[in-house]
Amino acid sequence: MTDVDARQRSFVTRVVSGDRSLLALLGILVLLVVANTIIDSSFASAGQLRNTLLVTAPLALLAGGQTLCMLTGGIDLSVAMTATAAAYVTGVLSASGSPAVAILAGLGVGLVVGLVNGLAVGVFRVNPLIMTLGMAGILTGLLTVGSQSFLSGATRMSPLVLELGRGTIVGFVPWNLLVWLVLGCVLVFGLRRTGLGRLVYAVGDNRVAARLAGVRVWQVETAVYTACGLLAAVAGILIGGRSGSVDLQLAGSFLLPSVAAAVIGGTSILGGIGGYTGTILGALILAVLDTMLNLLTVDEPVKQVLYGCIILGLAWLYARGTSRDTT
Amino acid sequence: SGGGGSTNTGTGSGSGSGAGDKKYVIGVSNTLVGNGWREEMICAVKAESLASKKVSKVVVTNRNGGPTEQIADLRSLISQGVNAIIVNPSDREKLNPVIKQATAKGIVVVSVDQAVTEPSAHVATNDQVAYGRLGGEWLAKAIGGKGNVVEMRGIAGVPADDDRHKGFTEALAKYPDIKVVKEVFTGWDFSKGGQQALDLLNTSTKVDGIWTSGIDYTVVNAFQTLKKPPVPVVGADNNEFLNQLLNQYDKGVRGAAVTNPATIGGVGASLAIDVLDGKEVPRETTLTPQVWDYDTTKSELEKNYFPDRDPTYSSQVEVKPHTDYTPEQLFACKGPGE
Amino acid sequence: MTRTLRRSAWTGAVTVIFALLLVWNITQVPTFGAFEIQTLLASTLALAYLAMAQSVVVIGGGIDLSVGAMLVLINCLSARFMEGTSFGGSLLVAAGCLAVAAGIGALTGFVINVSKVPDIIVTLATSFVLGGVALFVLPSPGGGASPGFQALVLGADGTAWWPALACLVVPLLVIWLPLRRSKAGIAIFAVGSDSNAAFLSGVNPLQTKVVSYTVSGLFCGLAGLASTAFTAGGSPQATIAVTSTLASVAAIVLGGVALTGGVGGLVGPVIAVWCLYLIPNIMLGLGVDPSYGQVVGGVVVVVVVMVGGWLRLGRGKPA
Amino acid sequence: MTDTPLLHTSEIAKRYGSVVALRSVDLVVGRGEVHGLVGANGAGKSTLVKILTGVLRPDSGVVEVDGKRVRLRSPAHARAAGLAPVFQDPAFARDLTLADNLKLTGTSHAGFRRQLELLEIRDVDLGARAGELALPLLRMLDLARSLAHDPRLILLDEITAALPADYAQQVFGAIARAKADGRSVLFISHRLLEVQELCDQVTVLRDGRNVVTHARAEDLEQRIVAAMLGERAALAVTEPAKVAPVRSVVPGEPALSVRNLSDGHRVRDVSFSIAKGEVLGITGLEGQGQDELFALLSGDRRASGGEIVVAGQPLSARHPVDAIRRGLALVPGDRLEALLPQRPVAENLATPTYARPSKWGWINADRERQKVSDAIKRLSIDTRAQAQVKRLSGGNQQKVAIGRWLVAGFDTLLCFDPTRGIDVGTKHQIYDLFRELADAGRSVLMFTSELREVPLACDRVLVMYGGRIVAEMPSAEADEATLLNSAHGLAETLADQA
Ligand SMILES: Nc1ncnc2c1ncn2[C@@H]1O[C@H](COP(=O)(O)OP(=O)(O)OP(=O)(O)O)[C@@H](O)[C@H]1O
Ligand SMILES: Nc1ncnc2c1ncn2[C@@H]1O[C@H](COP(=O)(O)OP(=O)(O)OP(=O)(O)O)[C@@H](O)[C@H]1O
Ligand SMILES: [Mg+2]
Ligand SMILES: [Mg+2]
Repeated sequence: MTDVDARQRSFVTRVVSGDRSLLALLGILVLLVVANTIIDSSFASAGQLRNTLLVTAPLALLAGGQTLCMLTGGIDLSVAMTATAAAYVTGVLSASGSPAVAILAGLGVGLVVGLVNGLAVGVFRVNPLIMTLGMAGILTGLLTVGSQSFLSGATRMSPLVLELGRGTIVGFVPWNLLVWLVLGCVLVFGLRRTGLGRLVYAVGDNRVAARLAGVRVWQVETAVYTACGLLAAVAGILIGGRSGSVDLQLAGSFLLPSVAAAVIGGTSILGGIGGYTGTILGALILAVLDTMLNLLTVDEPVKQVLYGCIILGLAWLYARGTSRDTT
Repeated sequence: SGGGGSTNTGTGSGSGSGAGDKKYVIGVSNTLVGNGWREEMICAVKAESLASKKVSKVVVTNRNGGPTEQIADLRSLISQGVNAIIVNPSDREKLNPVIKQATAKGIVVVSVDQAVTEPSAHVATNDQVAYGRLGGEWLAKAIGGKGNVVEMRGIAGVPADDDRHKGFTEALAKYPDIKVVKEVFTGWDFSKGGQQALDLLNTSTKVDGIWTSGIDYTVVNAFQTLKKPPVPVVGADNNEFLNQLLNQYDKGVRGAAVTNPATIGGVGASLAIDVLDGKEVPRETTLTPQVWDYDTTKSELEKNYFPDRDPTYSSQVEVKPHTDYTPEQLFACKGPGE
Repeated sequence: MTRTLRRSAWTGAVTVIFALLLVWNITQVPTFGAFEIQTLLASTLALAYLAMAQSVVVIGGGIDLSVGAMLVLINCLSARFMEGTSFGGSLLVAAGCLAVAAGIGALTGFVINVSKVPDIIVTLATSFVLGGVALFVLPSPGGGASPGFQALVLGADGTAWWPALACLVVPLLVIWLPLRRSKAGIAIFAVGSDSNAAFLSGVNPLQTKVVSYTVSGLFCGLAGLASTAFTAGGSPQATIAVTSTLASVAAIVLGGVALTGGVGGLVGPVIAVWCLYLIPNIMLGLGVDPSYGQVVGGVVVVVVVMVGGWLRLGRGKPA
Repeated sequence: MTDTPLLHTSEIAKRYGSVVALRSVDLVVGRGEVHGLVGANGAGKSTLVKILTGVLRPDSGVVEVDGKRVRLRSPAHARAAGLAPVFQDPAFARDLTLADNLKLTGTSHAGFRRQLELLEIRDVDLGARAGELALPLLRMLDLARSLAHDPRLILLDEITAALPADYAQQVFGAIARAKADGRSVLFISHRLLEVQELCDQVTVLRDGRNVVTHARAEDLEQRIVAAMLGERAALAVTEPAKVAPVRSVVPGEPALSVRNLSDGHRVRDVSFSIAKGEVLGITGLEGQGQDELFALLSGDRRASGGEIVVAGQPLSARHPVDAIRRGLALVPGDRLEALLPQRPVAENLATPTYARPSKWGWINADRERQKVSDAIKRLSIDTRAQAQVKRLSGGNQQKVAIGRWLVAGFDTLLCFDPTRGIDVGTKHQIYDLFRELADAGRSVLMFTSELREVPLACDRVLVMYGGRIVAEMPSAEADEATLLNSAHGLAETLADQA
């Protein structure tokens, strides 16, 4: 009988009521939406809904990669530059070659960057913070040089990417939501229902135990950072699709939000706790918050202070939640 | 003269190759990495140096940072024994002491894009107040002297942003029926600006025109993203924006490109070389922006749009009479001896 | 004797590397004199302080992503209130700013310890807040400092190099050395090394956290003041905060401070800062495109951390 | 005045989450008295020590020193009150020099050095980093440090557990001196002989209660044992089935055999082999190389000499997974090395199944749920607090640690002290489980620090001393006296002297 209620727990409650924090996040989200609607009546429109989704999708994908890394107790500070690089490559190639090739090349960039990060962190045991920081610098340099030599030229996205980036399927459903939906499901269920997913948590929760259980930690970490790189690439291409064409700072402004979304979503930066469902809510909250600040034309200082307070506040809540039941 | 003296130190360090008669070494100081406009500015310095045939090499310092870093970079350039320094200043006053030290050593300092208050430095800038005013006036006319406009500024606290705001406000002062309904800071970040446009255009407040401090093509795209009829947009001479003005006219895209040429770097270089040659050069060279739009100056749009350059490429590649390089030299972005 | 050598091996290595780089740089420039030395010392002063600040926290087992924002805040604060003051007035303002910085540091440490939220998250959040406040204090670049105050870093005629060095050494002697020898200072190392053993040895975790972050705040304050003196004003740009925070992390890692805590000092990081200053300079001399400089910088940091990690693995402390 | 005891605790209680460590302890330690504290694993000794030294706060109860009630807020505070501990794991920060470590506790170098003199420990360099020193030495330094504070009560938590004989002698000497100086000592040990030798009074702790306190006497040991075991003895008697299930037919081919295995350090050419269907016990005092032996067998460490043969094929493991592939599954002694504290029970149980990349794919939820709930049933794991394993009681944590391999599958189970800190009922469940596994043709190699469980659980037992196997016997003959003798390496030390 114990296993029976175990089953129910894992199915129903884990998704909604099982995690009180998820409900809390949902509440915050609703609150923000209501506030926005009060500020501007037209906020509660299909158009704005579509718009919010459109803006959230890339962020949520970046934050997804970030979540993976954080679950293993790491972090990836190169996601923004990876996204930019991938988009840039896609853009340059779209201008010349076929869109498919261009996209594949973009994804290739993400793959390579992620793989390098993963091997460095997993095999050579470089601290993730330093590794990804260095990688960001390296990418910036290469991209800047490249934009004048081997990557010079127009970076206009192909119609395909444009459609993905800003097109609409029906009503309020943009195409990039579809991409997000697919990858989002892969992440949510991948973390819950695949062996690798389990190992991601295991490695993050207790490295030693994972090793003694026969897990080759470096394999898991390499896989995770590679996945993160790929997600960043997809996000970058989507952002590029929305902007129409790519500049060297395309995704720069997404780095800190990607971390913030994961943290707000309840993923512990020490690893082992969290998941993508929370991150999704975190990303939505940030997007709606951004809109609100734009509507209010709040100036930069207030924005930053608010950002900081929200991150700290929610992180504190989670910490209390987890520390309460530690013996 | 001072120029002559510095020439000698120049050849002394002039990368050995200093066989020719007058080979100058030109230093560049920039404190914003990975920004297309700034990179093009640097390329312009290189191209002009190459075209002038009087420069042995161009040495560039470029890293993210503020006045502290830039002062250090300028000092390093001085130590390297350059003959002239083209600096895009991160601050109006804070560089003055080190610039004075440089000029005292006979080094020619030209501050481009933004001004410095140090009198011994030359200044080559785009007239940012005019940039704001001309764009504002165009917009006002375009929307028939009345309606709601959105002002999308750059980075709070940056001089150029203040100046443009000043000019824009001046221009609209003449049109009491025009209301600025929103004022946002894009941080000169194209994707961010695009997102903000999406948010703003979704609100119930009607928008008849948008003035941007250069974050233009993503704003135009926002209309397509939202499937809304575009309203007049004022932007800069970004390559992609020109493309939109030219090729999406039939889709109803209207707007004006107010030039803010990154090739100001080239202007700075040619000024520096002139000074080194002992020519008389006024302290300040100010480029008044041109305003290009489809209806009146289509030819300019066509002349300056380069289909195979990247979207943020500042399209006014030549600034006559100052620059002598060919567009190809600029695109190649190779200085002498590279 | 041999042990002290072995223990300070890392710092020694960094010093040697610095010496080599310096020689290389000297051969590049036509003349190397007081002016160049002053550039080296004065322009890196703020970052050196920042590296010290970061070291103290990391040695104590944490990491502080808000050092850059703190620097900017104190820079703006001091610049705003020093403008047009006498030398005495400037000193007064400086003292006030240091107090503020130390206070913020203490508060940060307290919050971390009480909330049980990882340092990296708390300081990430506070970096946003501090950056915002800085923009309140000084919406756009400006402010100033009395000439006398600038002389503290640049010398009376603005060309002396030793004041900057003094500015660096004095706090080391006045703040760090006593602390390093005191029980509170040792407690920082102990907690960073093994918080449980430290607790069993009677260390008070809260107090230690607060102390380390207070000292760190103090150094951040000095960094802010240094840049005020060096640039005779304040600049609120957020990019400065981010850039210098990242630089500080890179510096301490190169300077031999283990990100796992408990190991390292303050001299190594300072010398590392000088190395990080020289590398782009040398590439400038070589006429290398600064964009490649970025690449080289990134590679250097990663490789050093990797090698350092291997060396430390011997001591069972993965970096 | 003098009749007020130095230390008097009343009704001390402490629970760790769901685990009740101490129910109610009344302890009285007189001046100049060496007071023994004994009890089964998990009886609550260390917890009591940790409370008396300010490491933990009691949930309830009173601590009185000199008849004055004290609240021990922190270790420092306890030291100030005259209570100086030597914990089981030395409290030295490894990256700090000894000098700095001493400074943390405010210990005077002079006093420390004098104590070292008395302990006959010479040429200790205070400039050395603690991490560079050997564990036994560190324990002695820890002792010296506590003594240097001229404490009124010294608390020694199993200090002799991992000490070589000569150091142990020094410790006894120190205790005698302390007694002579009128200090009191609280001496915790699993070695009853020591206790009988040293202690004036002995308090027996069982399941978080002080069951009895005896003065020194001839038959002290028997009394202690009786008190320690309590109803456990009864249980053992009432279940004769459990006693020594002698297996006449010891099955043929060996599942695992080890030849001259050594790690060049703590394990010295160990040879033995375990047959399919056999439960082989290993016992010994703490720190006799058993930990290292298990690390070698489980592929956690690489051997320097000798060979491990699994099912006829030699095994050289670079990573635990290599051993696991060959059917060797480890249940570590410290649950922190076995569990994912923040993850649910089901996930903990299932994780080893997915270790190999070939298993990274989609999880067959039904099969997993089936296997997991089988394991839960089979071990009757209490799943009330299953959301996070760290909330489970120690016993249930141990069950989860074992259950993982029931789910993942194995041929030979390597269990290190599987019944540590576990209540008697669970112990018997675990014995039964091992028996079942053996009957199913698997084999179990278990280290146990509790000699009494050898006849209950094992077919055969090896005794380790100083990194060697010094004795082997069928568990039928493995009565406590015999085991203790060989465990103390008596035979061997005699041989050495000869
Ligand atoms: N950190 C902890 N978390 C949860 N339970 C614990 C913890 N430490 C001890 N316990 C439990 O408290 C009980 C008593 O622990 P304690 O350390 O006092 O035992 P002990 O008498 O010292 O055993 P040993 O003879 O092994 O030293 C044990 O059952 C153990 O499971
Ligand atoms: N986190 C834990 N993991 C494994 N076992 C634990 C844990 N906490 C407590 N225990 C059990 O509780 C008992 C006491 O634990 P603790 O470490 O507090 O005392 P100890 O004296 O070190 O125990 P031991 O004598 O077994 O080493 C130990 O026997 C141990 O098995
Ligand atoms: Mg014990
Ligand atoms: Mg114990």
